[in-house]
Amino acid sequence: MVDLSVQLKALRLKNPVMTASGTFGYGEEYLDFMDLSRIGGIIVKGTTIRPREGNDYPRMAETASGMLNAVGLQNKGVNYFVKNIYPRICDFDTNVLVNVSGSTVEDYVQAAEIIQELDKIPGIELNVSCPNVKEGGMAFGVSAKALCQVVKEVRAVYRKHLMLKLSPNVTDITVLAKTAEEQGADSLSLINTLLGMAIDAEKQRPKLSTITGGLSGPCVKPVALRMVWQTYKAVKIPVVGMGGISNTADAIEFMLAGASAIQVGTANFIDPVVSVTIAEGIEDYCQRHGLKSASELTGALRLD
Amino acid sequence: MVDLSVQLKALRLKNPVMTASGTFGYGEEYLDFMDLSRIGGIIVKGTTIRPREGNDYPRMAETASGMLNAVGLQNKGVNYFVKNIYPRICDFDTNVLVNVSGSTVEDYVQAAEIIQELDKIPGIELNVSCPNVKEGGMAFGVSAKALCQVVKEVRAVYRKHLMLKLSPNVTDITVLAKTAEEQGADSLSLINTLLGMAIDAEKQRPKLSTITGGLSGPCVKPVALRMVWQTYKAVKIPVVGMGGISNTADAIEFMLAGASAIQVGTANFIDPVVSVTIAEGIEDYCQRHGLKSASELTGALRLD
Amino acid sequence: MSSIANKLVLDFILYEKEEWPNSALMKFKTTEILPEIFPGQFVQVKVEDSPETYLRRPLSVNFIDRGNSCLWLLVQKVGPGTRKLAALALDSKVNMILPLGNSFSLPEPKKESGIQNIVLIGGGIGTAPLLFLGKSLRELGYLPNFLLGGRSAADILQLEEFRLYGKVFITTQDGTLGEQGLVTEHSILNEIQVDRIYCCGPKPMMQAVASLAKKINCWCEVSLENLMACGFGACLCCVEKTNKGHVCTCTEGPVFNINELLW
Amino acid sequence: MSSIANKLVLDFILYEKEEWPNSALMKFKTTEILPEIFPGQFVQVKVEDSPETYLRRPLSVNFIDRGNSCLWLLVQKVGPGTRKLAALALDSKVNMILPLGNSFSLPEPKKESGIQNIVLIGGGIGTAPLLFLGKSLRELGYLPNFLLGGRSAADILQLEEFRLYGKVFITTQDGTLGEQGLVTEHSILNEIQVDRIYCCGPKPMMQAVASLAKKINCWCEVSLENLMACGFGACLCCVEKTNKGHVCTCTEGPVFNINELLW
Ligand SMILES: Cc1cc2nc3c(=O)[nH]c(=O)nc-3n(C[C@H](O)[C@H](O)[C@H](O)COP(=O)(O)OP(=O)(O)OC[C@H]3O[C@@H](n4cnc5c(N)ncnc54)[C@H](O)[C@@H]3O)c2cc1C
Ligand SMILES: Cc1cc2nc3c(=O)[nH]c(=O)nc-3n(C[C@H](O)[C@H](O)[C@H](O)COP(=O)(O)OP(=O)(O)OC[C@H]3O[C@@H](n4cnc5c(N)ncnc54)[C@H](O)[C@@H]3O)c2cc1C
Ligand SMILES: Cc1cc2nc3c(=O)[nH]c(=O)nc-3n(C[C@H](O)[C@H](O)[C@H](O)COP(=O)(O)O)c2cc1C
Ligand SMILES: Cc1cc2nc3c(=O)[nH]c(=O)nc-3n(C[C@H](O)[C@H](O)[C@H](O)COP(=O)(O)O)c2cc1C
Ligand code: FES
Ligand code: FES
Repeated sequence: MVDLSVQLKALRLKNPVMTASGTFGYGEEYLDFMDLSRIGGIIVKGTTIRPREGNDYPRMAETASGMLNAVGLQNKGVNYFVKNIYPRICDFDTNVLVNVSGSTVEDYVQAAEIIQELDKIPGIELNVSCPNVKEGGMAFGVSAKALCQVVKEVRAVYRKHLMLKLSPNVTDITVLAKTAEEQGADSLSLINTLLGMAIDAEKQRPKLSTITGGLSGPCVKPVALRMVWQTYKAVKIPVVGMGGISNTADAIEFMLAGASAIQVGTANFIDPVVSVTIAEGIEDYCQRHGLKSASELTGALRLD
Repeated sequence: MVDLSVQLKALRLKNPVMTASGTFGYGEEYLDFMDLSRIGGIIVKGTTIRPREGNDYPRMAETASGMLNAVGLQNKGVNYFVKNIYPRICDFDTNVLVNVSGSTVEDYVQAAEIIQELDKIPGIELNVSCPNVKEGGMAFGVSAKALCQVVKEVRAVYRKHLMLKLSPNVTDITVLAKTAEEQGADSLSLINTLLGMAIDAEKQRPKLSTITGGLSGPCVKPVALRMVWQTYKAVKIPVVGMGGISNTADAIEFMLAGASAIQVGTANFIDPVVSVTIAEGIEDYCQRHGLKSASELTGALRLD
Repeated sequence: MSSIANKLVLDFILYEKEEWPNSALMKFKTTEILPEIFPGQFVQVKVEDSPETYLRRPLSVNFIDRGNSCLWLLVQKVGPGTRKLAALALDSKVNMILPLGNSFSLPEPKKESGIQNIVLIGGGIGTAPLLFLGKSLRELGYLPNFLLGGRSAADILQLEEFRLYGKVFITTQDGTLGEQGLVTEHSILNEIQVDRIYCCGPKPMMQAVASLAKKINCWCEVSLENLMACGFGACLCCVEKTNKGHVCTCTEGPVFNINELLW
Repeated sequence: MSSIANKLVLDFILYEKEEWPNSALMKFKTTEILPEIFPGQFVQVKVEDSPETYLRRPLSVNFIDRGNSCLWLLVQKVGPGTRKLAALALDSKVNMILPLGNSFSLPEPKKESGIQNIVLIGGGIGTAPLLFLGKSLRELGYLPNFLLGGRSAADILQLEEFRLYGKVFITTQDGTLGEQGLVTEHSILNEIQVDRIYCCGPKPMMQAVASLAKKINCWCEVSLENLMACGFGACLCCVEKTNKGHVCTCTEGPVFNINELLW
């Protein structure tokens, strides 16, 4: 028997597989396809203090082994979430974390305070790295000073698991990772999308209404893996890896590079059951490699 | 008749298509396949002041729609180039630029001075962005201060076309682009490879001897296109775009985003004639779209 | 909108194919029992082994035969995904997620007094969902009027099938079949009192139909083809701006009453 | 090393295929005239429509029939590219770059006094280039000894073809065919005075052969299978550390005399 559970500090996941924010709705969208209790956790849609209409259509463009999105954090706001969505999803037999975005530090703090009151939400993922929103968002993710402030102030009010989601659009991700660690983040998740762009050569126009958008999918995996590896070596808090994970081997690679858990994002769109398949695959892999627990994989990359 | 020629300041290319350093050898490797006079220019292999053995094998790993390389600037040094290679390639009927790398500012300056003496080399491409070499290289590409110094000192001695190749591994490429422009670079080329990593899940080992390496190919195109667009808007000097260009539509997209010329890299490995095909494709595109000159494409992205 | 069955991921086998230069009718079978599917719903098809098609491709259900677990897709070859799909050999396996989206609103079974004349307007490949819809309307006692438009005769597909379920009217822009012109210019629209319009086709054509419908004050539903990443409400990429704000066309659509749209 | 023909990019058609569980012999034809190709040279094959195989795949020339513009490849299915290739239907079009690499050094035509016993040692799919090499040696008057090794009988391919050109000796690790053990343990190596060894196979096996050759002071060439991106000297990815430093195995190899290597 393989022990698949992993700890992100005090937060226990029954297995290392979570689903990534913005790619898994509120979990409900996947109930027809899978049993949510089979995965370690889900991160629900990006939530902001006030409702957001999101960006104009078109919001997506396909690229080589990936896609660009420019959803722009469309959501009905944290109060709507608390009243209307939380009651529907609070009994999911898995960890439900809320992904929180904001334009000001105050936004983040307020949203965190409101979500803290929800008994069955064991943590939040602070999204300081959305490339699709003008006001703030990514600004916090690429400047150590801004990041420091937002983590510090949220930490001051939020006592449950505080996961910080890092942006890959930076020169040195370890600087931001260490800042978040110093300010008391419980774990780091990465990567968010890479800022990209697509053009229709015939129409001579951008494919996205916002011109640029966030790149995800298998194309970003090499960059994500490198950043997870760099971050793992730079901090002591657990790292949650993502970026193009589509199958068990991908998930194992992120864990070897230092991830304690992983998130599956865009791949859910192509195979809505893939997160369960990966959780099962990790168990199988551990068995084949004689590992007693999945957590032994974390950082086990051999360099000799 | 479409006028395919483009100007990079004083440097005239007969068409906008060049081949990217490190993917085209010294041009000779492609003579069996194509007529070099059919393209606007070639950038030869990264050259350093002293010979370099390069990194250990394995040096490459395939990734989704792309590859990682860790060649590490293997070359026989600038003096060997001058004596043994230049005489063989100086009569190519196209612009031959030398890609120059170094570990210190002095390295760059010395190499530039030596290459300046070669009559038939109209310019150099300063590579401050190789992610595969420990000593320097990328350090110059990610710090505005270091970049400022290297461009300034090379500019002080080098009077022909000075193209500066930017690294994509930065938070804000426009900061570096503007720095290079201020210090007198004649043009900017981008992007070099994204720093990435690949792991063999079964062997639990990195796939590259250097653990991390440079990502190229279609997977990086959305990031490259975005950076070309950002750079084009930030500077007045010409921009040479690259990153995943594999066909005519890709090349057109980079020009619409602001590139005056483009470079074809990894795609040469899959289709060694692709640069000629693209040059012909651009002519055809201009005809279909009623453009008199290819240079009209530069920055012509429609945003209305 | 009808009550919708659970979404499934199912493998199908291509058992019959009819190909034209720009399109193909692909008939699939599955060994499983097909869920209930309504006209206007679509499937998300995985195009295997195509480096350019990472995402699934949304395609309308053209026809179903639940008894035999058969499902037809009518595919226009516009890019790598649809070309690759249309080129599949018989017996190829194809994975689909279905049923997706809402569906056309079906009227009450026909009565003497109620709705009489229903016109189904399809442009180009937009005719795909109208065959299934026409059959359903026929089963409710109506004799649908299919008004099919295209650039030229070659664009008008499945004529025989349409004739099974109703009357067919055609326009082509080059006049090679039916009346010359656009669908909105077809004489039938002046000749009968139109009670209800269902429409699917390129956006400019649907917008023209919508303004015609508004002018003649006619109930009208259109089926949108917004770009989709997931197809089942998870990504929020496929939105259309409506009077309720941004709504997902893959769950609250693809079918909309024109009154909901901001056209 | 022989003088090498110009490299070409050519389309081939698959006209015949023999398939085993883990491998396939694929016979290709082209309408063009094949360039001169020497044993040990390889081709770079484009695997179409496979999202996982962006780069070409290097494969040794197993056999050629220049008169009929035929070229054979022996492919072991180890990953997506080789699996996809081996699954191709007859008449599929396949694009190749060829001829690539140096080649095995052929001896002077056989004389009474010179080289007598040549052993060609192949492990697993490493036997691929040895058929073509064996035929060339036979044409020079030699009767090559093919020493073929594998994990089990199923790994020993093309036995009949090898028997056309020389004597065949076999080892399998499980003893299901020939002598049980590794190629380096085969009795023939003790029974005859070996004048020359050509070897291709997995690296550990080639290294074992190389040290045996050094021990018995025998001339020996091996063919490496380093990872390649381009295959024609442009990328510098395929290097092997030799006594001349890093050299490209795609241009200065894949064939090396063991004295050049740092094994
Ligand atoms: C609900 C719905 C039902 C549809 N029904 C049919 C049908 O029955 N028959 C049919 O032939 N086509 C139908 N389409 C359109 C079809 O999905 C696209 O033509 C197809 O995805 C294009 O893929 P490609 O790889 O061939 O071309 P691409 O190169 O990807 O694109 C070619 C064109 O198709 C559009 N397109 C690309 N991807 C999508 C996508 N995910 N969603 C919508 N449009 C896209 C692009 O904007 C472009 O104009 C439907 C679309 C939707 C949303
Ligand atoms: C000069 C040369 C001649 C070869 N001749 C043959 C032959 O005749 N028959 C045959 O079956 N195989 C031959 N190979 C090996 C063959 O190229 C690889 O097995 C193939 O590229 C694997 O591709 P894949 O997508 O199936 O597997 P992948 O998943 O890409 O890889 C599976 C395994 O193959 C290795 N491999 C992958 N890509 C390459 C590459 N570009 N070059 C070398 N190894 C690679 C990987 O390291 C891995 O161990 C030769 C290799 C070289 C360099
Ligand atoms: C359509 C879409 C919407 C997303 N929305 C969010 C979001 O609201 N908040 C967030 O932190 N990340 C968001 N992301 C980023 C993903 O959570 C994930 O970080 C990224 O896609 C990389 O993982 P992947 O390659 O597995 O998809 C979104 C991604 C996609 C594709
Ligand atoms: C094998 C390989 C070697 C490279 N060597 C160099 C180099 O020496 N100097 C340099 O400036 N860029 C080098 N590059 C980067 C390319 O010139 C180019 O910037 C990059 O590959 C992106 O373009 P592409 O996606 O079209 O390949 C190398 C790229 C590859 C794949
Ligand atoms: S396509 Fe994903 S929500 Fe509609
Ligand atoms: S494979 Fe590119 S140089 Fe050998």
